[in-house]
Amino acid sequence: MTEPTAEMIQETKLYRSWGLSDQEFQTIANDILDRLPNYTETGLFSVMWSEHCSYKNSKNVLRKFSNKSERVLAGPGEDAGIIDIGDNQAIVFKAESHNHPSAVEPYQGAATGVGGIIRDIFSMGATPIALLNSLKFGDLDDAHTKYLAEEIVSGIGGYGNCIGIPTVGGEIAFQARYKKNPIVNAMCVGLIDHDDVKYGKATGKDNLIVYVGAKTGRDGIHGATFASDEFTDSNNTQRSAVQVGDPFMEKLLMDACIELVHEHSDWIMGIQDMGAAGLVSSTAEMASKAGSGLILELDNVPQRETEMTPYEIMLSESQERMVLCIKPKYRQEIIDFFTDKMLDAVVIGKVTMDGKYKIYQQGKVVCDIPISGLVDDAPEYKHVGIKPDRITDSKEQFKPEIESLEDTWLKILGQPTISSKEYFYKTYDSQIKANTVVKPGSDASVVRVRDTKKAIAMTNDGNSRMVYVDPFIGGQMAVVEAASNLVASGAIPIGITDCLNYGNPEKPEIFWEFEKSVSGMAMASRRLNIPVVSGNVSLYNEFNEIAIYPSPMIGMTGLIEDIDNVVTQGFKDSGDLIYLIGETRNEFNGSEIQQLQMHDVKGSLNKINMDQVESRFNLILKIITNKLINSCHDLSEGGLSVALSEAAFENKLGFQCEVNMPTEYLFSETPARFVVSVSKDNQKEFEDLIGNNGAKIGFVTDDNRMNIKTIDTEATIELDEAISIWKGAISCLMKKN
Amino acid sequence: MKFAVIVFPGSNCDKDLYFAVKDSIHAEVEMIDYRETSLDGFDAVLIPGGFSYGDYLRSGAIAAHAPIIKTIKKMAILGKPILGICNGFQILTEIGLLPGALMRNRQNKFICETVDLRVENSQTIFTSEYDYDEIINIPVAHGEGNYYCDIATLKQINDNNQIVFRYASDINGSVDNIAGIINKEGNVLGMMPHPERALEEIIGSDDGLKMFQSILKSHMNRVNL
Amino acid sequence: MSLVKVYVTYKESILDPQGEAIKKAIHGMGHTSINDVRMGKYFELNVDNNISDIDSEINLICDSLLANPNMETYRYEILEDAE
Amino acid sequence: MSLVKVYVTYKESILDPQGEAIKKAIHGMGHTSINDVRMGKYFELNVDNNISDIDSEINLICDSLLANPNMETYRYEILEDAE
Ligand SMILES: Nc1ncnc2c1ncn2[C@@H]1O[C@H](COP(=O)(O)OP(=O)(O)O)[C@@H](O)[C@H]1O
Ligand SMILES: [Mg+2]
Repeated sequence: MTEPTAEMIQETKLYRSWGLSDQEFQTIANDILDRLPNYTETGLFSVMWSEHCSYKNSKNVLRKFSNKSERVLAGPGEDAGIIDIGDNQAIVFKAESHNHPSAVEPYQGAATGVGGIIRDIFSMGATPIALLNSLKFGDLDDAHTKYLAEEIVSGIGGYGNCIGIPTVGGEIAFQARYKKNPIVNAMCVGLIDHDDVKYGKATGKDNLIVYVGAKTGRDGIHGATFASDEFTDSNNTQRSAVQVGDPFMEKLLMDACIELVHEHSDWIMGIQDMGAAGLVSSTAEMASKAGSGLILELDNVPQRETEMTPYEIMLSESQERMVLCIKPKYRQEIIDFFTDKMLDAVVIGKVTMDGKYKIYQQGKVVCDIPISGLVDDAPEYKHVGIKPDRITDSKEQFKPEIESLEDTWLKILGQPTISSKEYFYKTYDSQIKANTVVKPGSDASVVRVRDTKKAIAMTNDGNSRMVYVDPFIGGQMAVVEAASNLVASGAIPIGITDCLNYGNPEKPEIFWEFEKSVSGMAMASRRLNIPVVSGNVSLYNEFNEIAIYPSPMIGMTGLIEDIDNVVTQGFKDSGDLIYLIGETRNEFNGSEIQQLQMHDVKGSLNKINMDQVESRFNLILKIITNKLINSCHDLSEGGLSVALSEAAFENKLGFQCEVNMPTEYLFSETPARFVVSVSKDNQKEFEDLIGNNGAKIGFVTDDNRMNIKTIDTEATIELDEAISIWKGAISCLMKKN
Repeated sequence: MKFAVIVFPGSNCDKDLYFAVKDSIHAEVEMIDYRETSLDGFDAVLIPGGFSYGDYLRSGAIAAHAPIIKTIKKMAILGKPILGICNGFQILTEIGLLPGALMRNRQNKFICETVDLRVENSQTIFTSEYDYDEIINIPVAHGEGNYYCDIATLKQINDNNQIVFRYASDINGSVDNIAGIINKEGNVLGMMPHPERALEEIIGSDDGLKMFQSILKSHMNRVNL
Repeated sequence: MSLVKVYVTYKESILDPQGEAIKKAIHGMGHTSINDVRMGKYFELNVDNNISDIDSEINLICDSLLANPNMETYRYEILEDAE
Repeated sequence: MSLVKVYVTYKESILDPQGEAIKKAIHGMGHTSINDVRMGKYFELNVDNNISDIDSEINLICDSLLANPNMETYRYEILEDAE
């Protein structure tokens, strides 16, 4: 095949099918190059200027986030954000979406998503210590959805288990809009000493560019553009962007890179993973950060297939590959170092000072463009949002109908979004490395830092129903809910990574959802002093023009200074007193019970009093550090009825409670509330501390019953029955034909 | 007493096992590369869990051809204690030091949870500190832990008291709920559960401690003879 | 009763990590005349004879379940009246 | 160059968990005339022609690596001079 000439590209507007607009093409030709780009160059611009790489549609909105705090060592712009945890140690974390690939090939799509996010962490020199994931599927009554769920979960487990990083937590939700466009977000957390941090920079004239890892094939070409495209029934042909993950290769690569950074830091100037848009994005960004230029020799790039064109080599998204910038005098040492670890390392280029990106194949120049044009001159679009019709200002709340509290309670416990996710997370190795203190199943997952008293708590959260009914407050709630999870486990929230999953931003209503919810998240995170240090945007999540719910995912990390203070959600001893902290209000819009009874969510949300939220978090942390409570659980979907039940399930202890509120309030989803249990010995001290911020509502029992009395009714359900409904719901749906 | 932890490409519980020996019984321990051919000076061999060679093809199948394997077999003949955990157990069956094979879990899924194990034989050098019939709490994490052997082999290992651990209830379809077996000579133990992940209450259980203590104690007894 | 044998392999251009690892192991064992190894899946399906259009049914099952057309190809053979 | 195709399956007497899972999925899709599914592995090896006794070499590779005789059986076919 001969490639079209520059003129033909201009004439046939071939670039359009790669996602470049006429305007963008003209900018490249007239302003950046002063000539027409050739085939390869057009390809490079089209991926580097895709939404996935350039954030051209979202940059403007992302500026709302604050990325500063006294702990932040590195924020957005690097592979991952870095946050100080004291003692010269830091955590490095980031989340990434792999929605589109997972829709097409669920096992490999999810697996390579995990592989990609792990590379982002170890490319900074950090040792990955935990993985989390946030999954959103269609309703489980559909065979294709079950297939997607089953395969996506096994892909995540398959990769994480093999590479040996514990998968310690996450979230899973179900909603019809995700049926053909599942959400697959993976997060990785790593640990590093301050001095070991490595940045992805290609600095210093004549330093060498080294390629390490798997060979390059034609897989995933234009994956980045693909991720910025929407699905329809008819564009199945786009689907060549499937990559197969090789976790074994990644394990070798990870161990080698970490050892290199630890033992031979002086050999290398920079290190970067090859993610979306493969070789071009990694090398161009390394040069851009250093303000340097690059010469690449494509003949040296290890290739798995024959006769690959420069376009294919540069754009391939073959997995498990890294780029290093090294000092020439260590060339042989580095090659030998990797060979010993069963990995190929090859010099493919060198650093220049002219700011040019020059690529050669068989002695011919195939690309000669300014790096800045490719990386920094990508356009930025400011879209204007329009409020969707469904958004209302009316303060009217949905009113649940509860004929039998027993029935409603059990029904809620059996809803897939509420019920135990054990069916899925049991297939993840959550304990490898023997550091997992709190495993999946509590509010936050907790991993200790070996040889210290410290532990890191982490969670993934984002209730997209709330964001759908009210993007701004829903966005705030996502941050508040994630922080509540951490606080409930005894951790001080210290940082956020996010995945922002939305529909097509060129549609004004979608853009409005995007902008408003980011504003809400930014406001809450600023207010609570939890900086956003990394993240990822996934737009165009639509199928046949129907967008998913706006689905931001907050990945939050927290620090526990003393591991002895870790608290879990389950009641511990019969006789302990139960308190509800925080006021419950008439708030049912966007709730589980609204979904259950209306089969839809609507209405607006009440304003959140952030001062109150903040002081409540401080209070909880104080009662935990003063060792006054035996358990703590935050209230989220399903409200008090679900929180009490989950606290009961962990150690099979029942309760007897009486609340001074109407029955339906048991299902209210007012944010930032907590259920705690306190032993009688601590009652006085505890009550003095909480003052009127909470109230005693009952006590823990061991008679296999859960009993609640409200101002209008009383209900008792058998603990065993409730557990079996809650635990069995998902497996039952998955197994049903 | 000096332990060797064998590291294959793709082993991923090697460090856990290393720390386990160091922190629980404070014995000497070294990581040994799969390309080594000598284990001189070592008193015991530990084969860790993980995914050697990605577990591609079949778990343990490719590791069975690594250079260190010949040496491990020699150590077995010399009567040195050899403990294979999870992938280590799979490798021990692949190289024929233990009978049977480990198939995909019956439910066709990876499974990670802390399970009840019954100690069926407390007279081995690996389990002397446990009581017979004791129930212990140990994590499992495997996709191919479904122990299989034919009827004749099953009878043999039963008759010789070679079944050391059983799951208290069926978790993966293993024949007779077998979780761990020992060779006839009593020095090679393979088990799917991970005692090295059960050494501290803070991470869920310390029921694995006695295993490492048993190995040390048996060694001391032999040395002192 | 018919026996249907289905063979599923990755498309040529797709990475086959298992095949690579097996090849290396085979070379390590000294069999260097084996140049290339690809690994695939093999299925045996027992099918009732009352089925009307066996080919279309098998194709459907392959396309939607046994193989992912985005990265795999398959072929099958039908042995009629296998025991 | 010869192409060797190797098929590895569980022994008859052994329950095949993957085959079972696939059978359930097939039934779930409504194809109830599929009675039984077994899943195995399929390998394609490219072999140099300079090899002296191809059968004994392939048998050796199968016995010691590709199949585990405790639970699996294998068979193979040789296609000579496959390009
Ligand atoms: N995809 C997943 N992977 C691992 N663990 C999960 C996953 N989804 C949910 N979990 C675990 O299940 C528990 C309940 O999750 P969730 O209902 O989202 O909690 P919360 O409402 O407190 O945020 C948590 O411990 C969480 O980590
Ligand atoms: Mg919670």
